[in-house]
Amino acid sequence: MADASMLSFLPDFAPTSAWLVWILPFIAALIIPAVGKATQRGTGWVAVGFALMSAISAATLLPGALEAHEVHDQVNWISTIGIKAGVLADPLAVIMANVVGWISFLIMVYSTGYMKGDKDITRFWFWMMFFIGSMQIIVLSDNLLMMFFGWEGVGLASYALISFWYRDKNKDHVGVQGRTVLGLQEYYAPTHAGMKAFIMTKVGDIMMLSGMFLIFAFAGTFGFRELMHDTAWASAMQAQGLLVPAAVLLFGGAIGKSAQFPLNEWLLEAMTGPTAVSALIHAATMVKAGVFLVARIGPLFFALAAAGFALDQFFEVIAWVGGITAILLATQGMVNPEIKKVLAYSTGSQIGYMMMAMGVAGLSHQYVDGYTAGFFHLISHAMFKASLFMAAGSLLHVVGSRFMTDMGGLRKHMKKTYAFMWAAGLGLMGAPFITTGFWSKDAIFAAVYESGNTWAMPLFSIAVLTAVITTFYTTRMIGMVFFGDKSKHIEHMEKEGHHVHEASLSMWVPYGILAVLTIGIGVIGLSAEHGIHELFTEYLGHTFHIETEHGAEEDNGLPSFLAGINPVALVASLAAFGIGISLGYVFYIGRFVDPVKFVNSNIFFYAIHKTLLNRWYLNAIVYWCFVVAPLWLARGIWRYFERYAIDLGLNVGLEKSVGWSAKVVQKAQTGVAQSYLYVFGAGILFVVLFLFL
Amino acid sequence: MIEITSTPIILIAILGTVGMILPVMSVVRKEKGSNSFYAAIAFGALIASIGYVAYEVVSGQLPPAAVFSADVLANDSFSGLFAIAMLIVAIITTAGSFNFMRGQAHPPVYYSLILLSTIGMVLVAYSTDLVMLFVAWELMSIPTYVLAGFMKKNPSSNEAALKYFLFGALSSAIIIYGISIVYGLTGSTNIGEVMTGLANLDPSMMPLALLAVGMFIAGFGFKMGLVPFHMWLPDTYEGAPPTITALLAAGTKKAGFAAALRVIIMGTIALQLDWTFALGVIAVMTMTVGNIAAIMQKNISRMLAYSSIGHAGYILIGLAVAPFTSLGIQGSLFHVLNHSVMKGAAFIAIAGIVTTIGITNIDKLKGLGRKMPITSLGLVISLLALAGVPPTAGFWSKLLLFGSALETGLPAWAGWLAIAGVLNSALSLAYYGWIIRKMYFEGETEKKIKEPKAIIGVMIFSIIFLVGIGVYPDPIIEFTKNAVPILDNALIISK
Amino acid sequence: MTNTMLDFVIVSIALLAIGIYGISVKRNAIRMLFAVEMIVNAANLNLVAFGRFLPNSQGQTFALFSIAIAAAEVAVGLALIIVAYRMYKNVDIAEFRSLKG
Amino acid sequence: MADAVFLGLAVITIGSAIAALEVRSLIYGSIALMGTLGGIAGFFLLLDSPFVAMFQIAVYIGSIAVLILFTVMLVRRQLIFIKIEDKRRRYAGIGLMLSLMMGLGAIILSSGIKTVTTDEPPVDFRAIGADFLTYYWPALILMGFILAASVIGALTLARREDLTNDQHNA
Amino acid sequence: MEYALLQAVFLPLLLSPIAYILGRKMGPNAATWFTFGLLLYCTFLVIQVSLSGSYEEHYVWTKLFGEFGFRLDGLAIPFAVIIYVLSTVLALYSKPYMLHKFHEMYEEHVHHSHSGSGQTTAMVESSEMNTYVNKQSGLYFALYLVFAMGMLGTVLATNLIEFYIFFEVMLIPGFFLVAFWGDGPRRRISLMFLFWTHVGAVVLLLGFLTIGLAVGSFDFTAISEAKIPQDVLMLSAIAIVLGLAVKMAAFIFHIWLPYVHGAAPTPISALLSPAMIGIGAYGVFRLIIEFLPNTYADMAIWLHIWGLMTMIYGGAMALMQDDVKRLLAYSSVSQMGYILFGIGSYSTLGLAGAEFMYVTHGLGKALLFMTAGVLIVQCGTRSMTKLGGLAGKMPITAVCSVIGALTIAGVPPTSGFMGEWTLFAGALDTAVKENAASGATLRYIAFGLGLVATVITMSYMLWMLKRVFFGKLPEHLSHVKEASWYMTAPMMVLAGFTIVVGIYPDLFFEDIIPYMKGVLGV
Repeated sequence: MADASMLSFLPDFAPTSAWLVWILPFIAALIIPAVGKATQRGTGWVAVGFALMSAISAATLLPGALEAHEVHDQVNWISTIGIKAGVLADPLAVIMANVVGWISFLIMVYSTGYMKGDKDITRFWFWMMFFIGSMQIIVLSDNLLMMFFGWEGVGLASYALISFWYRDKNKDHVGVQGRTVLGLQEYYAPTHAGMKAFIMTKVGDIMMLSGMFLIFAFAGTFGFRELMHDTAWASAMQAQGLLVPAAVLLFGGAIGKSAQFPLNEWLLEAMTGPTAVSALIHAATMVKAGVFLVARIGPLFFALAAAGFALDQFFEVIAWVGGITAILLATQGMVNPEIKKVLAYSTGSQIGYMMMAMGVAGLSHQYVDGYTAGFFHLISHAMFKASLFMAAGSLLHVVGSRFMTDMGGLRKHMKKTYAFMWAAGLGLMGAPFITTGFWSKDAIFAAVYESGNTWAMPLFSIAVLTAVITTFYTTRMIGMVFFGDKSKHIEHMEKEGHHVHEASLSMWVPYGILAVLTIGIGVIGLSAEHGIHELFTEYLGHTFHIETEHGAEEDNGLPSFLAGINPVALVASLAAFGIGISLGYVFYIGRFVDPVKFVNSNIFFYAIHKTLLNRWYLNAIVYWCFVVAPLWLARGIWRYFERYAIDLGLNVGLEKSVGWSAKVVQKAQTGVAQSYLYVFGAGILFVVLFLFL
Repeated sequence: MIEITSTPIILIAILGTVGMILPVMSVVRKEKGSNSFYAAIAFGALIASIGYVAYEVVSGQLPPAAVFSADVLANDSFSGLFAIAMLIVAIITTAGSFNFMRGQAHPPVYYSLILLSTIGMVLVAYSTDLVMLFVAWELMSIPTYVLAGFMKKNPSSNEAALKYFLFGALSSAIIIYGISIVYGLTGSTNIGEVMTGLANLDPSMMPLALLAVGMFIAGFGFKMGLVPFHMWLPDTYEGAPPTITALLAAGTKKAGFAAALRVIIMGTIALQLDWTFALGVIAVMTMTVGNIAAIMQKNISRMLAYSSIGHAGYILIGLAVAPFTSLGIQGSLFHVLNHSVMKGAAFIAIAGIVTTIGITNIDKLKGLGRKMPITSLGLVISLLALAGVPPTAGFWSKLLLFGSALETGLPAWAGWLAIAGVLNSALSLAYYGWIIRKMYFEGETEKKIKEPKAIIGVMIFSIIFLVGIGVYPDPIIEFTKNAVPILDNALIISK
Repeated sequence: MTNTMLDFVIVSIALLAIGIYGISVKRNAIRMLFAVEMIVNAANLNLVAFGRFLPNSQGQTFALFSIAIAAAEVAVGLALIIVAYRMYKNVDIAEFRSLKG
Repeated sequence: MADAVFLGLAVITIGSAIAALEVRSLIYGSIALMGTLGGIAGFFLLLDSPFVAMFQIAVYIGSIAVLILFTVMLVRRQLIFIKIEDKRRRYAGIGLMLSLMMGLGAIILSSGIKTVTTDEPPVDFRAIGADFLTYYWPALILMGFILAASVIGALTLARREDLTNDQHNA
Repeated sequence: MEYALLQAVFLPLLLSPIAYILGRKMGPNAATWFTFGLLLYCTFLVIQVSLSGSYEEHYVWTKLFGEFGFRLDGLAIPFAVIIYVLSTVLALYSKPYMLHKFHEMYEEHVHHSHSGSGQTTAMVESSEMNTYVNKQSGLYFALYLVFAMGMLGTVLATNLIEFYIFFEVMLIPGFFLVAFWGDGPRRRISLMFLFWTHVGAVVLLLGFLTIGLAVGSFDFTAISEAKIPQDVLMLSAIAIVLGLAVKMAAFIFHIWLPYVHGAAPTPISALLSPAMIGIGAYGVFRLIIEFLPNTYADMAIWLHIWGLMTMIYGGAMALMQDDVKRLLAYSSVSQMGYILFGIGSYSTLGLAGAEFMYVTHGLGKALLFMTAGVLIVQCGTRSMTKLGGLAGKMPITAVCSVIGALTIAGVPPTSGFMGEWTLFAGALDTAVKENAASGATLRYIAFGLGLVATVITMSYMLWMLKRVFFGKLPEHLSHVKEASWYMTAPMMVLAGFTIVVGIYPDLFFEDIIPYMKGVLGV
């Protein structure tokens, strides 16, 4: 379908490569078990090879995509219902596919080192490839139903990988053993965590399904392009007042997958998986799927909003969910002792940013700005978060503990990791001007600030506050891990002869690359953002017929690539970075104030710290309401209704009552002939009289 | 006048002659223990009779059951059907007695009484005159009083016979009473004339007619085992020799239905009464009491006795809806035929069990499936057929019966008959299943023992009959359709 | 005829009721036989009475049949009672209750 | 209206019926039964059916009642005089009897039967013979079978096996 | 293919004595392979016939009750195919499981009868045991064939009475199979099974009779063309639905199911649970939706709500179970609720989804029961508290079990998802239409709660997997091995099948959707 202008003399291979992007990982997944039978080591190479091939075929789509070409190829699928499967490689999808493909590839390379020697390695590769393939389905599918296949595939893979170490050894748990919140232990085994992730995201999934079905009920199709093509369905839904609910429900899927409030709690326990998995989940696949969903359906709703449909509530929901999540998770990240969990909180919080951006994009009618900002942040976050996770994985690998309190002073031993972590960490903090994180976050600030909506200022303040906290906890993390003295744990290890050393080549290279990229692209970040902005402007305009107002940019009088910069946002962002890093420096790098003493110095701080450490009690409340209470209810029903009322009533009771009446009848049969004859005589009278009635 | 070659006369001739000759022969021969000899003669006579009837049925010489003739006996499909059913029962009983009577006293008398009683049973169905019917009824009953008490040394046999006799005597007196009233109202004893007489009855005489119907229900209901006239039945069935119980349960009981169909139904159709509701109530009571009482029984004969009370209730469904649909009587006839075979076979199986291992307690039937495989199989098939499990013959007749109660155009209560019937037959599975469970699922170490050949024969016959009809019921359904009496239009209640 | 049919029928009903009373109360088997005979006679009376008032001969014919049959029945009944008496040395029907339930 | 003869017969019949059931001695009871049967025979005569009346006397009083009497004689002496009865059953029986009488009586009284009278001449009893031999002949044959069966059956039952065996052996 | 369906139905019945004799004379192997081969041939017949779309056979039977026929149309094909495919693969699976069971029972039996008596030599005992096992396996496979045949006959019947007969015929072997080789108080439970389902069946029969007599014929063709008087309709429809609800184990009537499916020998559970009780759903489709469309329109909402209650209730009860098989049994209750829910949805998609649920439930639940069987054979227990961490010990079983669980939970790419989404999409479709028409929100609520039930489903499934296959491996299971190929190969076949169907549902939708459209007159 793409009219390849440059390569028109060649056969059109773009559709094929678009298909291949997601089919290749599945092929790999299929052959890996077979290979694993023969050689376990070989599976890694197969996986990495296929991941590379998939990434390459994604890359081949790039040239076309940068020209805003669109590849749309369909095959019959469920022809009886008129549903087709297809790939839709528009710029959005292609960029995403590349992000996913390449970052996954790097993570796969990293995994060859990280998972070396694990006896279940075949299974690991299988699921990793399954994971990537599913994610690519989400990215490239042209309709909601097929996307849902990938969607659940991702959930399934995350379930399998989070509980990868299914033997539930103590070292694979997360949380602190014995610590209870509201009477419930917050200490989770991998298998538990996997279940939790799968079921909690399932809640989001069913919301998404309801949204899909609502739209399907009116439109009769799941296809993104078909939905765009004829919007009569939207009018019909609006008339019934179902448009906003459907959109919000659809967004519910994103809430679940992206661990947004209120379905955020699974993300932390997901840290039980191997770190490579966490990296994949947080950087490239799972949680990004939610943002991608919003990015995928966003333009459709922008277009509808532009066409006069009242969708503000929908966008407000997105923005606010993003905002709340951003601050909620960021605050918790400040206090958690487990390195991966800190990163996980950070992920949720960052995703909140993206959601916020997408939401305000809809609110502001400056669709492209917010949209671009959110998506750009997705890309930059993918890079630095993958890098951070992999680095954290190296730390875990080396130190053998997930607690930051067990680390400390590692900067001398793991120089490369130290450096890369700083680089990526700066990206997360949004260090001014040199990191991608800065530019993308700044774009979000700008978009939020400029949205001109009632909610603009509250959201903006939340965003800035979150940025302060983000900087603080990132500094804290780096400070706790690399600065200060060696922890008792490390001293103990060294006594036993284990020396702390740098991670192996296959491990540090991938996160090195990503860390370098974070800085590298950061340097040209503004123009990169501008490029994406341009691309998306064209994309939205071309495909969705959304006219972008260029008012704000032209007023600045700055060069076009600087047009997106908003001074207020810039200042806020700089200030946030400054405040955050200084606080972090005081507590964790310079170590002028002992954080523990600081917290304990004041009942107020103590209470806050405890609340944050207890995850705002949200996790416990969720468990009480949705696990403990239903189970309790079910047990009650089981004990008193099923076993007594029904079982006793229907099975035993029926039996007994029949037996009882049998006894009565038998009693009447006394064996005395006179009685019988008496009954006979009475019977005559009875029958005769009965006939008269 | 009656032609000398009509079926009933031939049957009287064959069976009566043989029946009378047997005791004489015993006096002449003065031999002991030659049970098989007499049995064979009786058996031969019965086979000849059934052959004759079957020949007439198959060759289509019997007219469809129709208007009542002016004679005392009619020769139509209705009576043909009953004749076949009764003769099958008699044959089964005789065959079962080959072994059962071995070593017992007075075999010639025994067989002669069976033959005489058979004449009675058959002629009840052939009668079209109340006097004839009554005489045949008594000919059927009196020998069975003796037969029930035939085990003179056995107290329970005697007790059973006494109870049976008292009830029988009382009920025949009641029947005469009923007949006397009907006679008084119409001036005739011929059923055909009675019908017309009743149809044109002076309204002021209606209470008397109702009294007569009530008396008939009580009198014939005793034999059928309708509640509340059923109480003798379990005691007698338990106490009487099992072969005779087969005769009672499968044969005389069906004669009760033949009489009821001839007299109660036809008469009351003519009376245009709303009497069917009473029959419906009795039907429900009968099947419920029968099935419920059967559940806790320990003695297999007694259990089957209660089960046959239950079945009387099912058959009565067909009678209760008879004025509204011909399907009802068709179902009743079909079930009568099936029930004769199933119950007959079941009791003969028990006779076989009693003669070989002397057990009637259900709990002691453990492992019978291994001890006596063919007998057990026959018993199981009979029980399943009684429970109405497809594909056995019992299923189809129950189907017709319950179906008839659900036909459109029936009074509102008819549907409840079907519901009651269906629930009862589900309930009945519980105790049939209980026996099967004991025979097959428990006691796993028993060794096989020799089964009496005659009983094996009966079992094989019943299995073939029940399953064969179960698989391909059409001929019998058609036959029963023919056998449904076609009434004068004037007599049928307009729907 | 000076008597109406009703008179005979009423006697017959009374005899029937007495018979049923007898058969359902008396424990002596022979007395129960008495009661049965009363009912049969009540029926016979009915038959003959109806036959007279119709008038018709069939009533009488039937009454004759009925009498004969009653004789046969009584013979069998007495035989059974005698067998029972030999076994139990008793004719109390209420004592014969081994079959029940 | 009923005449005196009828009333007398009715009193004899009903009275002796009650006596037959209630008299202490079985022997007197049997004799009372004869009274009842005789009363019925009287009614038959009153109904212009002498043939049936004769038959009634011959068969019932002549054979059945005598048969019963002999049976009574056969049983042990104390059994003849013992009268054991359940009080409750007795009252229930009387209740049943009365309700039967009233119920059935009410039915009969409510019907048109009370107006039935006849002035026609009685049936010639030769018609009975004609009936027997023409219309009812199959029934007559069966009647024969019944009697035969009852005789065979009764004899077989009543026969004392031990005695016959002795005779055989002798 | 003349007589193809006649063969497919009656060959197993007629040849079941041969299976018995083979078992007795030549042992379980011969009987297994004979059964397998025979069923394979019959499955092949069914599939080949079904490829041609609609297909019918008719034979003369009775005048009153109509003719004896077989019909394979869009509705029957998925049922027929699943029934025979399951029967075929489970025949193989039966061998090791039943051998295990026979041995266990023999020990019990020997222990029982020889307790106290002198010692018998091992030689004698082993030969005795062989004859015992041969006998038992012959009987088992003979009954198995009849059971399979009864189920197929029911879905192919073209006549109400024929339907009923097959409906009952499958009961009897089922009863014996449970009674002979069940676990626990097997005789009592088998009687319970017989009693409940028989009660259901006879109530069904009442409905049949009412309809048939009102129409004057029991043939499906005649019924679908006839006009049935209104007063008869509702009554008979209620009777039919109640009768079938007992079979389907809908809420309140479900009480027999956990006992029976828990106690039945596992291959039979795997047939009973998905294939047999689902036939209740077939009945609703055929008898209510196709023949009594107006009544169906009236009662759809009640079925919808009943289905909803069943699915939530079954799921909640499944959460409470410790016994794997009982859990699966309750899960079946819940799944039948889904089907009922779909039936109540009153839309093409919903109905198609409901029927598709039969397919997927058939595959998924059979897989899970087979897993349970493997656990019983290999671990000797089915209490989940005594299990755990088995994934490493029996990877194939674990994988198949996970696939089965996902199928039940409706996770793509298993077939479960295809059933579920169509079902719910259809339900929502009707909800929207009804809301637009009358402002009713009941169906919205039902839809929402239905989705909640899917979460419950997922919870108990995952929890089961966690307790059985994941977590710490208990000491006493450290020597557990993977099951034999007889057991794992059929599981893999089914696992593959569910994924193929999940990815390419047109395999079945091709038949189902046109049929459902036709039925609803869309």
